[in-house]
Amino acid sequence: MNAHTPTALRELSYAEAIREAMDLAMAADDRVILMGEDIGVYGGAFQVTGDLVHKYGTDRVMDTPISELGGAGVAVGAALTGLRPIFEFQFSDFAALAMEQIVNQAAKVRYMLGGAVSVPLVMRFPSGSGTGAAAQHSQSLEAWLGHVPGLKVVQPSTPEDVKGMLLAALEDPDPVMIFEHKILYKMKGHVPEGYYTTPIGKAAIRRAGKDVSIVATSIMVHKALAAAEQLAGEGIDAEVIDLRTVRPMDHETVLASVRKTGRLVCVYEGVKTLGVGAEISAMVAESDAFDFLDAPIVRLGGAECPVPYNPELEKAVVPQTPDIVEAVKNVVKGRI
Amino acid sequence: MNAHTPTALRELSYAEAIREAMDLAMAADDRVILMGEDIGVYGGAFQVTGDLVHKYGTDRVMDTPISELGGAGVAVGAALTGLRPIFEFQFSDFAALAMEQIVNQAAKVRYMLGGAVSVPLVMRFPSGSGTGAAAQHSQSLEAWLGHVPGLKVVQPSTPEDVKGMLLAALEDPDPVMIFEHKILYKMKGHVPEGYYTTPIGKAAIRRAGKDVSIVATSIMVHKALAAAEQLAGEGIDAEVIDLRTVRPMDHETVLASVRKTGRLVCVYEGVKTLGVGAEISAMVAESDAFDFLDAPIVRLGGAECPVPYNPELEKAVVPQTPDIVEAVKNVVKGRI
Amino acid sequence: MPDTQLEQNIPYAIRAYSPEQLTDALRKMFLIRKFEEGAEDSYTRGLIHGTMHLSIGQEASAVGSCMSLTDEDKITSTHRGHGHCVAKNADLGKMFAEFFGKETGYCKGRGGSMHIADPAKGNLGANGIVGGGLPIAVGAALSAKRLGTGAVTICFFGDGANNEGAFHESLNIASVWKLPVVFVCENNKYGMSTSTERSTAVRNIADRAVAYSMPGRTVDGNDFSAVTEAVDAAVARARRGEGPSLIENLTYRWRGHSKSDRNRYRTKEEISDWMGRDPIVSMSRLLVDHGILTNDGVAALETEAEQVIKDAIEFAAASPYPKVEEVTRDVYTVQEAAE
Amino acid sequence: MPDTQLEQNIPYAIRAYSPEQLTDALRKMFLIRKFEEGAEDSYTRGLIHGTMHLSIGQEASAVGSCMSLTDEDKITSTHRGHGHCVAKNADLGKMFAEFFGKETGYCKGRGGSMHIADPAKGNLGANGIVGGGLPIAVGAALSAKRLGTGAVTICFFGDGANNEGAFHESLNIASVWKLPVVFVCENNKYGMSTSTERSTAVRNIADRAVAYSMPGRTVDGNDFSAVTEAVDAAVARARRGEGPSLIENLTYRWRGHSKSDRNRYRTKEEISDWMGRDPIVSMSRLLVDHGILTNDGVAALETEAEQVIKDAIEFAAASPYPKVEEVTRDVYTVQEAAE
Ligand SMILES: Cc1ncc(C[n+]2csc(CCOP(=O)(O)OP(=O)(O)O)c2C)c(N)n1
Ligand SMILES: Cc1ncc(C[n+]2csc(CCOP(=O)(O)OP(=O)(O)O)c2C)c(N)n1
Ligand SMILES: [Mg+2]
Ligand SMILES: [Mg+2]
Repeated sequence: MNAHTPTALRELSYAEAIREAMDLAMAADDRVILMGEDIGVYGGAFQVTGDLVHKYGTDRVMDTPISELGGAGVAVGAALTGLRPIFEFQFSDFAALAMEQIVNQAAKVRYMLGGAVSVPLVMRFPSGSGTGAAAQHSQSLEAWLGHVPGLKVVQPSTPEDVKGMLLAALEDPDPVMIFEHKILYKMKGHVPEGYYTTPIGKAAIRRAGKDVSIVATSIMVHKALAAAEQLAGEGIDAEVIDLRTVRPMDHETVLASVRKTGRLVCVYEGVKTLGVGAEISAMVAESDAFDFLDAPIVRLGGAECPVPYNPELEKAVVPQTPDIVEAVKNVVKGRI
Repeated sequence: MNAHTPTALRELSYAEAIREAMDLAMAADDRVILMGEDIGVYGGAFQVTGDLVHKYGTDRVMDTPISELGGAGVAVGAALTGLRPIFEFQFSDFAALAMEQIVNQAAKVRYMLGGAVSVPLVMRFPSGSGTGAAAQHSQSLEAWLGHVPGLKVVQPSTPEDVKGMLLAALEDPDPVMIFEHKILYKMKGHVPEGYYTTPIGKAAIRRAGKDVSIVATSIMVHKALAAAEQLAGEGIDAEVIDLRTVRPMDHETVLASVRKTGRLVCVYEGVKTLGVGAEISAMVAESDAFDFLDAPIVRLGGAECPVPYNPELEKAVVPQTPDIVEAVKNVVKGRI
Repeated sequence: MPDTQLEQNIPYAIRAYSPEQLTDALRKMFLIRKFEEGAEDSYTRGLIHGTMHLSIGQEASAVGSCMSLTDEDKITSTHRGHGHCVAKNADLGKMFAEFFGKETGYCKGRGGSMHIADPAKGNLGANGIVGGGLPIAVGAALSAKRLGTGAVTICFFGDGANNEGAFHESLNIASVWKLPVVFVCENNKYGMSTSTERSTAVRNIADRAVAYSMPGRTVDGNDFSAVTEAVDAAVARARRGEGPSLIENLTYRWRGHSKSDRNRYRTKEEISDWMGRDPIVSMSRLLVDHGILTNDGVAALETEAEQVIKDAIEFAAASPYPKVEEVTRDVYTVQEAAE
Repeated sequence: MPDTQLEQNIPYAIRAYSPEQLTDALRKMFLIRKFEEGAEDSYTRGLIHGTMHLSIGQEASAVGSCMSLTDEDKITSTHRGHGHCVAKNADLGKMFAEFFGKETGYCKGRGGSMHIADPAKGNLGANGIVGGGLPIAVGAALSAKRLGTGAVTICFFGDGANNEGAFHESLNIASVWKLPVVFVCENNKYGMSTSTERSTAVRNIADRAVAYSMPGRTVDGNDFSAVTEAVDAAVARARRGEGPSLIENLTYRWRGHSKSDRNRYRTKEEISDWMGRDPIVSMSRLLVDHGILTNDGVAALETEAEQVIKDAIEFAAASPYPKVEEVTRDVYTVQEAAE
């Protein structure tokens, strides 16, 4: 998962890393509570909360009724009045029911009240395709929330980051939305012991390179790294940047890379049109890095269609490693 | 409103043009019904439906309870089974309550069912700032729906277009989302009599020019035209393109313009980050028109904050004509 | 002996339906059971991916509720929707083909278990969103009323769905507008792992009907005749233009919520207790007791159902997969819009 | 003579509250009335832009409901929230300053009428979204319960809001989790132009309490004592840890829904009929009848209120506007995040 990880280091799955972060936070701070559907004895649809209910009880690991709008709003109200809720949507798709509370309330109330309050709320969104659950259970909706001032929106791609970013989110006085790719839950990687935070708003260079910048999000980081390995074999040295945060976006890390490589490929799973890559591309195209661009900025995003059920079709609607390899080759072809 | 309009032509306000379209459609087709909050005797919060209830009765101009999710879902179900509902959100912000039905149901059901059904649904979203109604009543959320395959999303900027596009939407077998800027409702302009349609998916060149392409949406088209007039006085010949449709976007008209001018400024009211201009910019930056670009692509979008109440602050968070003039000058400055 | 009993002692279903209709009902119940078992088996053998929600144990609710419907009448269904499909006369081959992700499936392999629909038969489809079908059903009822088709819509939903805002808004609108829709809550005691006691602030979900000034009835959802009696009355009421009703069928799902369920929230005793109240066994007994079928006749129906499922699976297995190049087909009705 | 009546014939409010408290209540009712009139006047004179929703006629509901609350207790309010602010001890100058879009306003000119809040006094804020405050109130009650503060939350909402899904989900969750919250529905017969008859499938909104197994009561919302009696009991119940209640205050707004309302949906007779039931007049009579105030004392309160409003408007008018350069301040708590 992380090319630089010595093998002796402790490995956890992404889901375990989230659980460990929640466990640490709950042990340290009584005000931290978990809310969501079937996060108690069931352990969560993706077994992320796991056994926490047995450790902290049903007063702090609260199964909500199937009421996404109400549940989210209760979390907003609780955050406004002294608690530090972590709210789990069972699938990010169901957040469509709660946009009112997330966007009209949580994101805006501090501003609307002239700074009189903060909303220290963390929400978790299991996202993405790959589970065969079809169109209503496979969306990547981070672009919606990334469009909303007042929110912070992150997409950690490794177990280490998801733990650190969840803990950073809990320290943050403002609402932080964590988009977790379902397929990552079982991926293992090095996770430091104990308490640490990973900053929100900072991208990470996962692989340094000089020929082309690949800026990827979430699970696409791993596909981009795989593509970069392949490309290295063909003499193309790709830099892979893990965006990590959609809002506020780390412009400087991306721009520095583009100034160096002169070429940019954005890779994301959300629908291509108006997806996260649109912002990355537009941000670069309006910056001083524009003058360093030697080729059009290429975006690889989700196809312009709902996610289908059939597994071959499902794979076809999101970028895969060969797609990245091919796109990068095309971009690099016309070296100036 | 339209520089080419001979003064003898009939003028209607934008709101009247919408009403005329609905009236024509209802007279011609019994299956067309209107649903929304206070669209009956009240005439709609912005007096768009006006007196239609007196002409067509409460069976076809239906005041819904204040139930946006339910109301939208009823419209989806009705569209699936033989009616042609036009659903009005009282303010586009309240659509946050109905994203589930719009995005998980209306947009996807045809695809999920392998093409077995269509959803001939029209929804109307009064959008934008300028009324002093603050953060929860002033948003421009077209980018959210523009991100969703299965929907068509339009932003007509003139009375003529809104009538023609609403009638085109009613002819369309798929769900069409119409974003109407509240401040446009009272603007007058030429509207042809009788039945006609304005194609969905085609941008319009509102002013031809050779130095820079300004692609604007909705009310920003008028600000861009005002800016272009000013710029003409300073020797800068701007082309102003009215995007009109967010999804499916008319790539060719925009690209042809950029190939000609080599410079692009995108102007839109929605929040800049991940707003419609991000897609316009990214689309150009990945096209062959990239090679024609002589300057970075500039975006003028809404500020990264909720819309404030104070009128001066409110003005400050969306692009104004002087901002466009200044941005264009900067872009044109470095002529190559 | 049935024929010596007073009319009122004869169960409603026996009085209301012909032997052929009742036999067909039991046939459908067997088909559902065998379909679910076949699906489970195919899943275990790796022929189906994704997830699925089995309704074994709930067959009386699905079939009983649809008894008085025609193909003109609509239903909206749920993620646990296979039974509703069969009750509404679905083709089992197309159902399996959909499961197998084939082009011959109901959704051409694009939808999977959670989206099977059959508009021609009035089945507007399962739904992956809990509560998603509720307002859609109300919309279908609005169409029926406005277009004067006389059709009724049955809206199936679970106990878990009754806590969604969509439930409240839908029942309220249906009542205010007096629409021909019957809300059938299949209360199987749990929404995933969460019991109604822990999720629902009312004893019987049908008691919530008061809040919408509509009739509400709670019935034994494993008793085919009881289900039929309650739902038929509500359908008739809707057809007479008197508005919606809320029926609660108390039932139980034998299997876990989905394939990943470890049943931590309920006891083995509870499960086996409910398995002792098998709706197919009681329906079979009902028909035998009233002389409509012999025990051999029942056994023949079961065997026949097994064969239908076997054929359906074969059809599905032999069917072609969709072409990957056609993945964006059917996003829009007129294709170029997808470009 | 009041002092010869039996205890039970003395209205609840007179028994429950001291003369000072009751006088203060009437003072607040006058303040609300004068505030609204002052706001209306300022709007007409072009000093306020945007929209506003006046609660003239509903003063007994706002003040009566909050009688037993302390500053530790919370309220959530609505778009028609000025009365709730005053009832919860807001500073009138800061309210007007907000209206005028000034930096000294409750929201520093960023929020306007629909977002006035006063967290220090327990007012979590008005809300531009109908029903938006409902789950937030439940969240505040959850905090109180978990943190053991003993605080109660009153959630104000309108009859129109009772048809939002948020109503259903919030009352259900509050009941299942037995939270200290009182839902106060201010039923003024209309949600904008739509009457409860045309929007709400139940006679009394409080009857919906049954669906959540909580007490429900409908009271004359223009009768200060009746409001106080019902809400105080619900607050006490919540404080005892016995869970939520639903109270429906029947009242009426004299003015249009907002400034653009042409009153096409109701008759002049209805309006004047309700104006005849002025809650301030009856409250004044109550206090005079029970010897708590003289007529002159009442008049003095009214004059005093006028002066407070005059001063508040002057404060607001003299206050500075926000700096346009600071428009993106307070999007985030730590400023650099806004960059
Ligand atoms: C809006 C929404 N929330 C949550 C889920 C996840 N989910 C799927 S089924 C289910 C339980 C539904 O319970 P119930 O309505 O009782 O139906 P049952 O599964 O018991 O048939 C849940 C929580 C979902 N699909 N949609
Ligand atoms: C979710 C939402 N829908 C619609 C509106 C527009 N709107 C504002 S107030 C109102 C009427 C509310 O009625 P009610 O709850 O009875 O309160 P009242 O105005 O009578 O005090 C409407 C429809 C809104 N602000 N929010
Ligand atoms: Mg259930
Ligand atoms: Mg009202």
